[in-house]
Amino acid sequence: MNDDDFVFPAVRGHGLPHLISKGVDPKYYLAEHCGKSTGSCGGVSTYHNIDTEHGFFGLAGTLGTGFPISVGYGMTSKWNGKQQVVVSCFGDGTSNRGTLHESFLMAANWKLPIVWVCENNQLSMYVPVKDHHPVENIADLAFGYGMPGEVVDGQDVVAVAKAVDKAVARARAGEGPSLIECKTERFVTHSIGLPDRIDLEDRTKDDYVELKKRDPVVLFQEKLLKEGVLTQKEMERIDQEIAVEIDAAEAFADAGSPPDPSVLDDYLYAK
Amino acid sequence: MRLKKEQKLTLYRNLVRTRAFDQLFSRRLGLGKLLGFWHPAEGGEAPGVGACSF
Amino acid sequence: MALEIIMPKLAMAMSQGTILSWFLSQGDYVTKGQILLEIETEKVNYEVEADGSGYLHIVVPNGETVPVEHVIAMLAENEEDLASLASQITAPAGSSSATVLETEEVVEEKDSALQPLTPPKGGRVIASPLARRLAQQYGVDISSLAGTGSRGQIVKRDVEKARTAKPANVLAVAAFDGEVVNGIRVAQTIPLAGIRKAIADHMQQSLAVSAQVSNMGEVDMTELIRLRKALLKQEESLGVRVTYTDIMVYLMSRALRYEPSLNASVIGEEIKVWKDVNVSVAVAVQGSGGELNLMVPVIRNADQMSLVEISKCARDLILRGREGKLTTADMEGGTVTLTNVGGFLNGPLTGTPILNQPQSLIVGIGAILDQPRVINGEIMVRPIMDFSMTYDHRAVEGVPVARFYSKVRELAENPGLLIA
Amino acid sequence: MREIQYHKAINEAFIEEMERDETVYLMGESLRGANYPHSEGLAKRFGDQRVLDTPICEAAFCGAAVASAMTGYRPIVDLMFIDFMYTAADEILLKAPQWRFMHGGKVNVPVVFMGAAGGGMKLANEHSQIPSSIILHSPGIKLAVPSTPYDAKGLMKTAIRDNNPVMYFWHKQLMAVTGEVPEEDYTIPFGVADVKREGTDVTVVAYSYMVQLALEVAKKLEGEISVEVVDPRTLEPFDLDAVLKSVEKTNRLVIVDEDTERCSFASELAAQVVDKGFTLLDEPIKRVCAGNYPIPGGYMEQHVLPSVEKIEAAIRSVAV
Repeated sequence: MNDDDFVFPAVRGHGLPHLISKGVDPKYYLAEHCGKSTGSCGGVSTYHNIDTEHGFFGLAGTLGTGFPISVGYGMTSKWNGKQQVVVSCFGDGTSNRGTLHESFLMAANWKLPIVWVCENNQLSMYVPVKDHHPVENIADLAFGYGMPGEVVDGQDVVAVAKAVDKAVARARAGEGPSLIECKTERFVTHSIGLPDRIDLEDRTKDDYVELKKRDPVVLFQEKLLKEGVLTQKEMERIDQEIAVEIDAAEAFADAGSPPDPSVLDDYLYAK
Repeated sequence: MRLKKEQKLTLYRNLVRTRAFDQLFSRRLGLGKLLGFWHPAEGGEAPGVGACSF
Repeated sequence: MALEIIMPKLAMAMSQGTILSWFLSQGDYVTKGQILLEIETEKVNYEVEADGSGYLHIVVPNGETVPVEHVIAMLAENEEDLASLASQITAPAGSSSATVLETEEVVEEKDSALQPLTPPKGGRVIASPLARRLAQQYGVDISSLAGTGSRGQIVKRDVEKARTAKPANVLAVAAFDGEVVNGIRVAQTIPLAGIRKAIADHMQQSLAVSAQVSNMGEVDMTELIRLRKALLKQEESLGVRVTYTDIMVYLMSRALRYEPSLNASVIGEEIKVWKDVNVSVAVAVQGSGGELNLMVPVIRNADQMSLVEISKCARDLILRGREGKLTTADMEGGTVTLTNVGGFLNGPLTGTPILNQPQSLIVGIGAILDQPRVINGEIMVRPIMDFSMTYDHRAVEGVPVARFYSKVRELAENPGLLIA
Repeated sequence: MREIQYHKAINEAFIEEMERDETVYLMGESLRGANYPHSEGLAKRFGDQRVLDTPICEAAFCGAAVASAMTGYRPIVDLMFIDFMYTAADEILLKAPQWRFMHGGKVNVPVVFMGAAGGGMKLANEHSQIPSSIILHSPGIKLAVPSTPYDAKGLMKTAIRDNNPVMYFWHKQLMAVTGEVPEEDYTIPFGVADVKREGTDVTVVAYSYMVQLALEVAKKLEGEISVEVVDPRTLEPFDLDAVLKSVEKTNRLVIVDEDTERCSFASELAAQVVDKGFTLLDEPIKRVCAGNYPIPGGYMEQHVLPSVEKIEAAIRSVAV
């Protein structure tokens, strides 16, 4: 994807996987989440985030906000000749929203360059996917709107990358939207401080052992080590690099202070 | 689409950075050093990283 | 200097308030606008805000009831002031500085003499916000108006009507179109006629015909204050509230027995020493145009009257004086005069009262004020009242006046002698 | 000066602004076929990309408009009947007004939402509302409420040029009303009231179609009660000074608001005047609003909506 391609992230990790990969610096989001004026939204939002240079025009806490917004991004990229593509990601829970259907309809109807990516971790808070979706694959929705739909292994980052790359090319060629469903997992509780429960039962240690067998980071690490793409030393260097970045991000966030209340008037209306 | 070595390392770095930052936010919320809620991505990073790395 | 926080006077009728609960504690730093405490009055609970910042020194704790304007807390500028405040043995409320002791009574008399009719008892005055603002602006008393608004409320036109009926004494802000005399704007013109003229002539004439000499003295009122307090307790049975003017009329009438020569007048070529002791009491009365006029009704044969009789007679005369119902008979036959300007004072003031012709003696009494005095070699705080006298040296000698003055002091300091 | 109809004035505003700025476009249901005359001829003149007929997906196309506005375009979303805005409440009341604020002012959302508002045509509850209070209760979106062709054109041009979300109510009863509209380009600034009729006894604040009713009553009471009619033209931003200036003269205020009375704009204005203009008042402030009912159809509507009789009664009650 290019810098100016649009992305609307899924809610888990508040979009960190998508935004870090798209080049957005996470330290500003840490500062924002700490209420500091140095935060990406000036410290007035607790959890919103924005970086227009990287095609990221913000996210919202209302699940399903991304569908209509992505239609808007698609309309813009269809008109302004920059051939931007929109990657719009959402979880299996969010796919329940009515706005999905209205947006899939408009996108397909107007052949908008949107790649809908459903990250199906099979859990909507405590509700297993079989209790909130009638069929096995959410990707089947695609056929109703005349767009290609595909299921991929969401724990295999390469498989996802390849599928999305194909869909992006399709969209950029003006052939309209596609839907990719990634079967993935949620290793921890829905929200820090809540029990990690499925329906009525809390997940047990054994459940975690089973889950961790398909840890995407470990799977990919072993694969790259086996292929010789990655060496132990390279791995440690990367980890060390990241540790430094984490400390710098924390220092940046902690150094900031809350904004001056006068910003509320600056931000409410544009001149 | 054949991934070149450099692209694979990019995917790997993004995966590990995501995991590290996601755990940082989780840890800080537990310590009361983060406002609001935190919905961890742990275990589900690959779709986002895969979709937005290239 | 610490900032005083007082018991606010919230409603007209509020005389005291109870401290419900302090929201802060001794020594807390308070910022302007912060809510300090909640008080309870007859009608309402009310939160009192700090109108300044500083360190809180609580004077009146929770649960206590104190009169309005009573100091309930202080805001010290800094910790040292706070410490000094806290260490001071808080003197009984209101007696530490040289405050005007007991003048409430004197003031009260002034009240009765001058206060305009208090608003009619009964319900609140219902007026629109606009009417209230204009009434205040024009100086119109809305409590006497009838409302013609949709809900019976007093409205703008009611105030405007009341305003035009009364001569407009609103200060003209724009160019002054009124009268200007030798460059000075005239506020009001009062003809030197009628009662005003009579008083003016009398004063001038008095100085012209008599040899007036004035002496300034004072009386220690400690005993008389105690006496009066006792009499006030008996107000029901006595049927009247005795004032200091009444007591001084009584005292003067008794003192004159010892110095009858003062009770005299020069008539033509003769000095008439009067048998009757008729005390004229000077009363300031509000005229129709708002000006103050001097009326001097007479208490006849005060020396034969008891204190209560004098008091009742004085009340009657003053009331009728205020209502303009004094007859000429009420005003005639005075042999000596007493004038009391104490009620208008908040400090010592001696003066040279002008004789009330053809009388030869006039006594002027002032405010009763705490003053330091040497008593048996020791400095004591004593309630002192100014006592000025003017006499007509044509008819009266200085020595008898001095003896009269000493007798008045002696009787004042030992009221018991009055009944001995 | 020429006289044109209210909806034609809106149509002219679209043409002028779409000529002036090619990022301006119209989106809504049945705009090309022109369900309403104000979108007539636009498709033929400006082509497919600037007059879009959408599926019946208000949430989607209102949300899309927010994103489109953030990324370089200036959409005008025609909801047809403003009553349908509830199907896109999240997008219209939360997302559009709050996106800029919640993202630190880093992006603007120049979008105009519009729709037919107001009753009086026996169309019942879902085609007769004028939900001004709900819009006013969502800080971050402005609200224009024109009562004449001249105001309709001037306010629509300003709305399109404004870099913030604007809600624009046009009243069904005013569609065919004619009025003077100059040929040359003009705009009307938001937040500037217009005294539609001078008077000295009672101030009547009214907006949209209610201005016409207020003027009718004022004319009827001429010679008996001198009524001043103040038309705020926009409710956010609101020209409170103009109201206070008028009340300072008359000392009496009647507010006519076709929205439901409870928590209405009229109630908000009354509170503001009592706070800021307390000592100007000789009489209680009267509100003439729609009763606290759904707007009925059939012949029952007149019992709920404001009427000239109710306005006259309110004026008389304070002009005692």
